[in-house]
Amino acid sequence: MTQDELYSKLAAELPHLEKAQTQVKDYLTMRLPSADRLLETVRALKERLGFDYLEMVSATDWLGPVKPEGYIRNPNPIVFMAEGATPQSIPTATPNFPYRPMIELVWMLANIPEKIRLVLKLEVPREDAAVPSLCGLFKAADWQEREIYDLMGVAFTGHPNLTKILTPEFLQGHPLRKDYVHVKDRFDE
Amino acid sequence: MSEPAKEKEAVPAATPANVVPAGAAAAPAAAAGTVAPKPAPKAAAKPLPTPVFNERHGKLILNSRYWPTELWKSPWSLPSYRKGALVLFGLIAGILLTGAAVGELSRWADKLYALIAAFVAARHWPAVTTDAVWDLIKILIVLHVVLINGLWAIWWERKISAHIQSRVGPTYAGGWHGWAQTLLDGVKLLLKEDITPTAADKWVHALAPAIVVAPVIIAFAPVTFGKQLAAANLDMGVLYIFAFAGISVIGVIMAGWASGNKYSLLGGLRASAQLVSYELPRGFSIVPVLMFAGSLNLSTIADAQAGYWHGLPRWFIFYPVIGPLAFVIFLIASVAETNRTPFDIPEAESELVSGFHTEYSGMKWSIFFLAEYGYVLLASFLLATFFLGGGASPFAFDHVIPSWIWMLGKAMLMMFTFLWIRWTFPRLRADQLMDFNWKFLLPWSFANIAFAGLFLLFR
Amino acid sequence: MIEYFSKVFRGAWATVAGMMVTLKYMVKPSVTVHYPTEKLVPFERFRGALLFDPGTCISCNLCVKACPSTCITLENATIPDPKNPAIKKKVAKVDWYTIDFGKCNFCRLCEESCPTKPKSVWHSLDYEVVFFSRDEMVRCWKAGTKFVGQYWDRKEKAFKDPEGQIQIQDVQARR
Amino acid sequence: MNKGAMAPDQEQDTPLKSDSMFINLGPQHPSTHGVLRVGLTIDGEMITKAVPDVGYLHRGTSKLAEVRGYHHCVVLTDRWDYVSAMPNNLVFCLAAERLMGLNVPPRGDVLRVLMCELNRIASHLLFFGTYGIDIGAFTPFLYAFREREMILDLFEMVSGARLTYNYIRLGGVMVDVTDEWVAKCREFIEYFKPRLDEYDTLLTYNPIFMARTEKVGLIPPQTAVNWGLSGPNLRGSGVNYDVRKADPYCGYEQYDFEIPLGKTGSCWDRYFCRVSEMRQSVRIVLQALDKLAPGPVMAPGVAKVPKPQPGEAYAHVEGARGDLGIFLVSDGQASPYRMHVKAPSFMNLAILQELLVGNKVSDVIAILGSTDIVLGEVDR
Repeated sequence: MTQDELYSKLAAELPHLEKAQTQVKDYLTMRLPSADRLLETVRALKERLGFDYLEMVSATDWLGPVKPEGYIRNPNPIVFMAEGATPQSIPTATPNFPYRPMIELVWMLANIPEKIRLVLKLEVPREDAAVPSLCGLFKAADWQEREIYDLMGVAFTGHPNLTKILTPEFLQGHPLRKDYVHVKDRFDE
Repeated sequence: MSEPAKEKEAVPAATPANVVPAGAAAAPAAAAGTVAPKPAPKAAAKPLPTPVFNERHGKLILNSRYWPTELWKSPWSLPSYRKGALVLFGLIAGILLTGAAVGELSRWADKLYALIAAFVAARHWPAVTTDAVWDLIKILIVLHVVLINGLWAIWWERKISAHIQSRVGPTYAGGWHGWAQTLLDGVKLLLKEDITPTAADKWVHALAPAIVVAPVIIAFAPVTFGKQLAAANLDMGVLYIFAFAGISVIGVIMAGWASGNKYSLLGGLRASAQLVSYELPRGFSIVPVLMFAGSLNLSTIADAQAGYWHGLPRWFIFYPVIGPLAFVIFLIASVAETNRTPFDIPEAESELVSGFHTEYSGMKWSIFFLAEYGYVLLASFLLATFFLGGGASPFAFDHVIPSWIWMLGKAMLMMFTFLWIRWTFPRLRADQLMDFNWKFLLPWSFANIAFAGLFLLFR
Repeated sequence: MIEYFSKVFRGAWATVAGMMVTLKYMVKPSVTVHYPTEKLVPFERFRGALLFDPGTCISCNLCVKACPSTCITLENATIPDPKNPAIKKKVAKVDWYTIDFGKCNFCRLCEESCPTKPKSVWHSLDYEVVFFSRDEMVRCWKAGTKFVGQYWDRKEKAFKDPEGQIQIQDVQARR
Repeated sequence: MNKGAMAPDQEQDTPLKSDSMFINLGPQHPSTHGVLRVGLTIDGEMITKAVPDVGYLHRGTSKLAEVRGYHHCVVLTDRWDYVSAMPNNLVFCLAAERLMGLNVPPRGDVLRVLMCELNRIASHLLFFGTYGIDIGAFTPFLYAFREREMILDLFEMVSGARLTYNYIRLGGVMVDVTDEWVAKCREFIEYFKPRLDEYDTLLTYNPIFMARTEKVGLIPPQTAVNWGLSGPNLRGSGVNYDVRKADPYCGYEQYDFEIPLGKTGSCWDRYFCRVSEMRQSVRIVLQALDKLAPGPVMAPGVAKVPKPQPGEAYAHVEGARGDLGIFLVSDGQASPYRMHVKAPSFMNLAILQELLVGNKVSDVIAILGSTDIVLGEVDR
């Protein structure tokens, strides 16, 4: 199945999906208008179109570039280095880039026999970001959603065990959010 | 070994190891020398310059990579390989020559006994003193056999396992092939802190190693080390050995339980199940031997295998079907009894960390090893006695080499088999271990008894 | 019945075959190198501890930019302006140069970025780099310092030669 | 599968009650292959609940990448799956090249394939050795390391490092290989082929090893797909999914090789998939060595500080552990705006919570070993 065939099929079966503005290179990228129809859409994709392999769950915080303050935990103890070594390159905002206070979730689904992949995108507001969990459909979503919750702070409603997975218990905040500032903890002294 | 000297001569300027391109402020000329632009050769094209190792650490410098493809092409061209083979050959020849020169040890023992008796008679001491002193000497000798065996067997295991794994094992301690490695390890273990965990039951924890090691020393009493060479010539020697060897399992369970560690507890539980089960095929597998020999005395069993059939020694292992089967069952059960690799589930390194001796340290820990290697030696001597004719020579023409050398050689061969098995096989799972015992070894050991009965009936 | 015996036989055969493999390697020469007394010389491209030549460095900051973990810092040398001695003028020489080996990735990016010929910063073949304290991890170079550099001992407040790095090769070879 | 999970209910009916025991497998345990902790609730030797706990090695590479240039991120990738770092380098470079529109010259592609396949052999050798240790055989481990050492020598010759190569760069590879290297590589392959047969004799077809692994840790194909497994873990269940065939990169479609598939999804099948993959990798390496035509290895005009156009790219490769993917977002700056790593080990580890239940403690090690995880990749 080629991407065009898949696109026409999707247009027929799931008309509420629209082609995303930013396409992930080489893969067909579709955008969901709202979180309400996510479960329904993915179920249809899994059961009717054979996308039974959830390859990736990811999320992008579109707030803007990283703020370097609070990025490095400790001042550098080395005498010759400048105090509090700076990050390798401090990113600046690109002019005219549509930064927005939204988190964009990205799912990549694969149909193994047909050798075709589909990227689903969904934007949710940064504050109280929540989307339905895909755990009921794909067990693969279990840990990946926990990872996104841990690092990006997106609550997956309906997840059986939505707890931190990678960062330690005492770490406050969600590190991959662009406005994350490290809060001092017991290991900082 | 003259290589490093050559290398150093090859270095044109006698550069110190830490090359000093420029003295800090003292030698501006030298600094200028380094600054001066040099022709920058392509790194890949230029052959590697002569390496200069720091004097403190580097003695020998290898200029080429050690790939097996190069090493295995012609192993005899390697000096170390030739040397190793020579050492091995010399060792065997030396032992044989010593044996031939010394002769039968039992002869010397008789002389010594007569000497003691004469000494006692001269002093007008009661005659029973002779036997008491004699027994004490025998006890001491057997005790030391077990203790020194620990040192020797661990060193040997290290060397054998290393060579099996394309390594060389200990090489430094003691100078010659690391012979002192276990000795020094023993000293280290003695000096180590003896830790008893807080959760442990102190008394049981301390008592367990003793209960593990005492039976193996006691069990050595009737073992024959050659013709007429045993500490105690017991008529029920086989039963005696099996009875005492069975006691150790209590110590293992105690160790597992008293450590206050979940892994140790699991190890102890596994050990109890395994050791008790494997006693059965081990015992039944030698019943055919006892039937043929008609005795439980180890010396009698060994003597029953004397003689030759058309040049083939009349050892029990060469009896058709029955002999090899009994041998294999006894060997497997012995490996299981000693908790060694295909059957080492009580101390499974990768699962239970170390099983029942996880929480032991220092000398207590090493006592478990003493017991383990004691059992290996015991099993080796038993295998040699039951199946390989004891001290009988494999060659009809050989009248020079005494029985104790043959006995020792056979026991060491069996010990090597133990090591070889250990370093080849993966580990069974607990339930598979039980299946193998109850569904394979035990039925076949029964069948073997039946075969032996038929053989005796129709002989 | 036949199946049972063939299974037993196959199992026994596989067992014996496995033992033969180990026996075969037992009589082959060992492939190990006895490390403290025998040492291998790495291949030419080996990325060992970094060396630096303060003499050739032009203080261009490319290595500082190339380093992924920001472990390199340097300071331009300055001379007083002949017209106005109060103003210091930067020259294409390095005043001091440090590498923090605690952060170094040994990734070769600094060496690749170095524009001078021969290279001012380059990987030696030294794999025996040992540090006894955190201070030793930061190597410092000034004009006239050896290629291996020195470190600043904060307790004794003095520059010292690193003890831990054992040079195994002519330091010029890689440049 | 859930036999063990039902055990507590059955207990209540029987007069003989037994307590379950909680065991911490790790983080300090010889068989967890790193710093993994599995909380096991066991009843006798039977697992009733297993909770894998990861994150001990989390280094936040995704966040670090947001303040580093694209060239520097390649260095970060080395540290995920440190056992096979070449595919890590490759996947990042592929994603970044897609963003930048770079085309790799043919020799560069062949070298990438060559290095990745050699690294796959090295990684599977490590698996072979450590799995042997997990099952209790120590000797195969040292045999595997003996061979792996030669591959590391090859990598040292070409890239200068033995573990963290940083060899595959944006636009190609770091440096070209020499003729001497090619000869050494052929020498190694010639040496390695018969060794594989010996491994089979020593471990693969050993009756004890087969008994330990054959009917243990079964993963049916649907379960494997649903859990998002990849690599030999998925193919051990018989699902024919290999990125090299399904979504070819670096010209893998030009190579002639097969995808070994398992039948039942047992530990032995997963193990055997890896051992068979080594044979296939040997085939690919030989083909790649033949394909090496002279030419440049680096695309011209790779910027020192690349600033790709805003966009998103996803690239994935068949790493030694499975489908390793990278989702890269650029907002036009010198560093990635967002880097998401889809790590195969992370997915392969997640299934443990379902797979371990109902097995024995010894089988935990066998199953854990057969998933062949690298904690550096799980935690990133």
